[in-house]
Amino acid sequence: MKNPYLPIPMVVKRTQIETADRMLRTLELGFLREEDEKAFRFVPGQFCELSLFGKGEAPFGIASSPTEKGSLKFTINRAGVVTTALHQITQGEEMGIRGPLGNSYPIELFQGKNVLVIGGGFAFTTLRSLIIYLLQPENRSKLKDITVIYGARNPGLLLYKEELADWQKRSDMKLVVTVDAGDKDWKGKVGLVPNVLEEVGPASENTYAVICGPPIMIKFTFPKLMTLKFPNERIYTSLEKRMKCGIGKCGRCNIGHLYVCKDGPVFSYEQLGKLPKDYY
Amino acid sequence: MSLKPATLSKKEFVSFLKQVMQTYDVIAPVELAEGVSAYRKIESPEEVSLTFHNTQKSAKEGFFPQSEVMFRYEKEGNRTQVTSTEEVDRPRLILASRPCDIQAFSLLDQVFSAKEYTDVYFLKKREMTTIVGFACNQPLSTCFCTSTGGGPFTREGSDIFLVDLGEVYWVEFLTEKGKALSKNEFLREASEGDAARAKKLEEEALKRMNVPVHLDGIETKLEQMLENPIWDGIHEKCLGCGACTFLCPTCHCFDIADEVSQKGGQRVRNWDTCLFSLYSMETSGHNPRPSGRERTRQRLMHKFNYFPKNFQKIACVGCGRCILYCPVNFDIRQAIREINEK
Amino acid sequence: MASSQEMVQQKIREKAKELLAKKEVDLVIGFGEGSLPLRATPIFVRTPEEADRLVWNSFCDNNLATYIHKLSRFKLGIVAKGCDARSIMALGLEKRFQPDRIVLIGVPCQRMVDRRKVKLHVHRTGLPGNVDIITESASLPAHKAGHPADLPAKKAVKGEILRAREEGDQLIVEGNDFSVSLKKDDFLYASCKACTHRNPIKANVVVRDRVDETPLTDPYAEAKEFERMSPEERWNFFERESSRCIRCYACREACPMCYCAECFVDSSAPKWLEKGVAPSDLEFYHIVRAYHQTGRCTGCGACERACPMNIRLTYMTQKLNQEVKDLFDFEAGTDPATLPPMATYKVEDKQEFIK
Amino acid sequence: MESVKTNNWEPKILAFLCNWCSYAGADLAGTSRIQYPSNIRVIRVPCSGRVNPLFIVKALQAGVDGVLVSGCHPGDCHYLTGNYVGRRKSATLKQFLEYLGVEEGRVQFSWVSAAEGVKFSQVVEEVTNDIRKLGPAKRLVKRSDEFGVRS
Repeated sequence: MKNPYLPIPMVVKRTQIETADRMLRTLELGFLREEDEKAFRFVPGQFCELSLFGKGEAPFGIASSPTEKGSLKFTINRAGVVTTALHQITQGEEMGIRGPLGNSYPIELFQGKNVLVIGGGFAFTTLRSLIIYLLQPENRSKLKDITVIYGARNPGLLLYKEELADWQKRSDMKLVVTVDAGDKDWKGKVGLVPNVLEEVGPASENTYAVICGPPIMIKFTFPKLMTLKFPNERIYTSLEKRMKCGIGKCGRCNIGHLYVCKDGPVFSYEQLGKLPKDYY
Repeated sequence: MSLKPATLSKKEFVSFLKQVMQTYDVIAPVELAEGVSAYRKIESPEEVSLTFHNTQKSAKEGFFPQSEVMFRYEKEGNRTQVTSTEEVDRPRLILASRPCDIQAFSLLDQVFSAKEYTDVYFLKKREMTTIVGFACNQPLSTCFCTSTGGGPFTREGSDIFLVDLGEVYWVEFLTEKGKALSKNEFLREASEGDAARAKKLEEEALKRMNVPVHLDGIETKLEQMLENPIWDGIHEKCLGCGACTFLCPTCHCFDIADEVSQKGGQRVRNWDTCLFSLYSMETSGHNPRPSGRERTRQRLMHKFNYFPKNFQKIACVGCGRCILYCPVNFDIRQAIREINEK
Repeated sequence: MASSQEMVQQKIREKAKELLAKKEVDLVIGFGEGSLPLRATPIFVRTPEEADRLVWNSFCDNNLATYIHKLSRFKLGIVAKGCDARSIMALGLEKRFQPDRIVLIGVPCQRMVDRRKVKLHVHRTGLPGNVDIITESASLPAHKAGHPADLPAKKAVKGEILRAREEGDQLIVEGNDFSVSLKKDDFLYASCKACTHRNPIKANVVVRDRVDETPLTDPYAEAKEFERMSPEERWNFFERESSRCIRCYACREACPMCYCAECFVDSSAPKWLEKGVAPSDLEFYHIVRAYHQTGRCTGCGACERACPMNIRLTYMTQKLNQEVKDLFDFEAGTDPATLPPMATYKVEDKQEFIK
Repeated sequence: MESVKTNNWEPKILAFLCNWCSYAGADLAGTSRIQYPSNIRVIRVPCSGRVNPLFIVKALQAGVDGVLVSGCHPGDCHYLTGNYVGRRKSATLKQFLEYLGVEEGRVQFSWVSAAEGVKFSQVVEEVTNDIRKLGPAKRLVKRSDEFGVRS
């Protein structure tokens, strides 16, 4: 019997502060044991419990793509006890992870379709994983258009600036980055994600939409997707809930009879529509 | 091939148990204070007290203790040595668990062994444990196990089954695990008369279970009731303590926390309950279940709708503990009635 | 002939109807018929018609003031015994509600029956069919904690209590195979016996004549009894009682004075204690929970009554009440004008204990 | 085992010292080269009134053998009344802990001004001696291996 509560030992390979407010920090973790690395197979959208001995565990979406071998990336918003400690951990220190946990984005459904990715704030983590995965040549060839709309409150709060710059230059995808309020150096778009979506107006035919962001963004973006005639079964989102075990035992992350940790975190709006409105 | 039932004289109970304890760690009802009992690993047979209607804390503690170390860790420089505590080295025996609690074990099995992930802490104990069921000669008026698929003399799930016949216990061996105990030298062959007495007690006990609680179709009924105004009223007197859920044999929610000691520490899981606001509170301060209304609803929906959806059985075994010990007399039977009447 | 209690019940209903009909309150919190013998249950009455569900008997043992916190946005009518009224006044001093938004339907209290004492009395002779097997060959732990030693010792009845009713000063308790009449006074809560404020203070309306407030025991009887033990015995007692704690926090939730937005046990930073059942954590919880009531506890006993594990708690709070009375001449919830003692000071406060 | 330990045992005492008086008093004792036992570990607090009784109980649980709370003399509080309010907490907590069976002397209180380096050393001396007599704290102390039901 495998013990799903025992963390896999990892080492911090690199750390990076992502945002101007220093609240978001990306950890790049490497495996300490080769067998763990071999066994660790994941798909974008899955998450891990990051485990710090003496502090506890907290769940984070995997921000790196399965195509980026050798390490895993997690971006951590400093909020509570565990996340504060994760902001203090330094390169070379050891820690643990449990995972990969949960389901993933329905990548197999995307074959031959357009993909629209809408992200807001620091919920962009697993979307980074998804985008990089989809852009890998072998995967890219199976897809039609890729459109990414990403918004943050201000330019300083945008994540993954290197990747954004890279994607901006690519011809095989369309990236629209927007901020709620620009600053003197900001040359890009200013506007809220729902409005930018309307402006970009991607076709809903043959398109899957993946949307992750703060509840307020989701609340206003969803109706716009409706206006654009996206059917519920082709809109996916990733939910967040307080979690502990990550494997559907400890109870707290349920929405109706489903557990966000085990049956999610990715749900289609069709699924959510059938569940109790207990998730916001 | 089933073994013949035996009897055990109460005068020899202590000697019987001493012999059992040579092989097994025994977890048995212990009276913690007068009228208050719970299952504890015993050090001597004298600790056992079988004079309860039902214990306050349920026998689930035998597999799922209120606090349980999952692993210990020790830090040496940059390295951390982790030692899991999942292994169970000695066979265990849960003595005198009421049939309701035993029925609950089978529900907990579903959760902890659910296919994707196995909860080794629960399952290893479960595998290593022999269960001695204990018939309820005198079900209480708050008992409704016959409405939840059980009964005061239900043998299902027991490896051995005891009936209190007054001077002696009637002992049935139901499984291979149970038969291992049949060689205990203090067991005597049962007589026809003993069998008749056990049968009579069973009939009498069943007769006492005369107030059914209607649970047929409750899952479907609740399906449409998430936003029903019924929840505004049902929760109102609930104080939001965890007494009902902590005493409940089927409740199984837990929290995981690290406890630090000087050299290292341990990762521990502790029972938790959906009735605490902290249970679903997110770090941001946002709580998807902000008030007693949502939390009480969660408790009842989980028992009677969500759990059956996942495991085809309701998560209630009719033991009546939540009714007996609620500080404000929240009666789950009344809640069920109200739901049915909607 | 209607008993005095029935008349009280009638008056409570009338008053509740009137308050609701005139819309002077949005709801009345009172007691309804319990689903179990020896019990009443809190109910929330919103229409005059529903007011007939209100009952009054010697099982109305909850302190209803604890519901104020989640209902303070409404105009409330509250059926209040002496202790409930004290809690409400104490909460008023702590500004937990707008003074003009609570109407007290005061009930001078006849003292409440401790259902556990009644049950234990019945239980003590053992259950038919489940005859005690152990006590003959070995004895239970010498000191059986959990209940005061002042129970009537006579052997009475067996089995489960199915019905209970009051007749004057008697309590008629019945099961399938027994019916017994008990003297109510022998089965009262210790906190009720010690109570010196049975008449609700500052009630807007009082539904029965004043009762004589002479207590049946010393007002600090439990504390004094406890203090007769040696420090070692006292600690052992405390340790044993705390060890049964299951961290359900029924004591905290039942207490009207426990309303911190974040209780110290729930704080994660700093984490004052672990969430498990390690004995020292349980002891830590019980010391701080009780101590936090210093100068605020009204001695209602709600904490102890709520405990599903029968942990004795009021011997602790009673001691704190005694300290506060001795040192600061204060009794919580009896004086609407004086600040709680821990929120103020006097220059001449005792300080011999300070080096 | 216990007695062997007791031979080399030195009490660990946690002292909550008011920043404005006792802490400076301790400083003065130090700069004046007045000797006092090294058994105390100091936590500087803004006022003796800041000492939440919870801190004291927590300290005992964490395994200190004694606690000293020291603040300004009556009338000298930097915040005018903090020490008066603290005094009430101290009085009630001390009695309560002793009532529950915590040994008298485990938790002590003093007034020490910034000018009283000598008094500070005397207080620490006395408190240390008292606690040494009491022996290692056992009640309420969380053992590092403690878990579940204490047998």
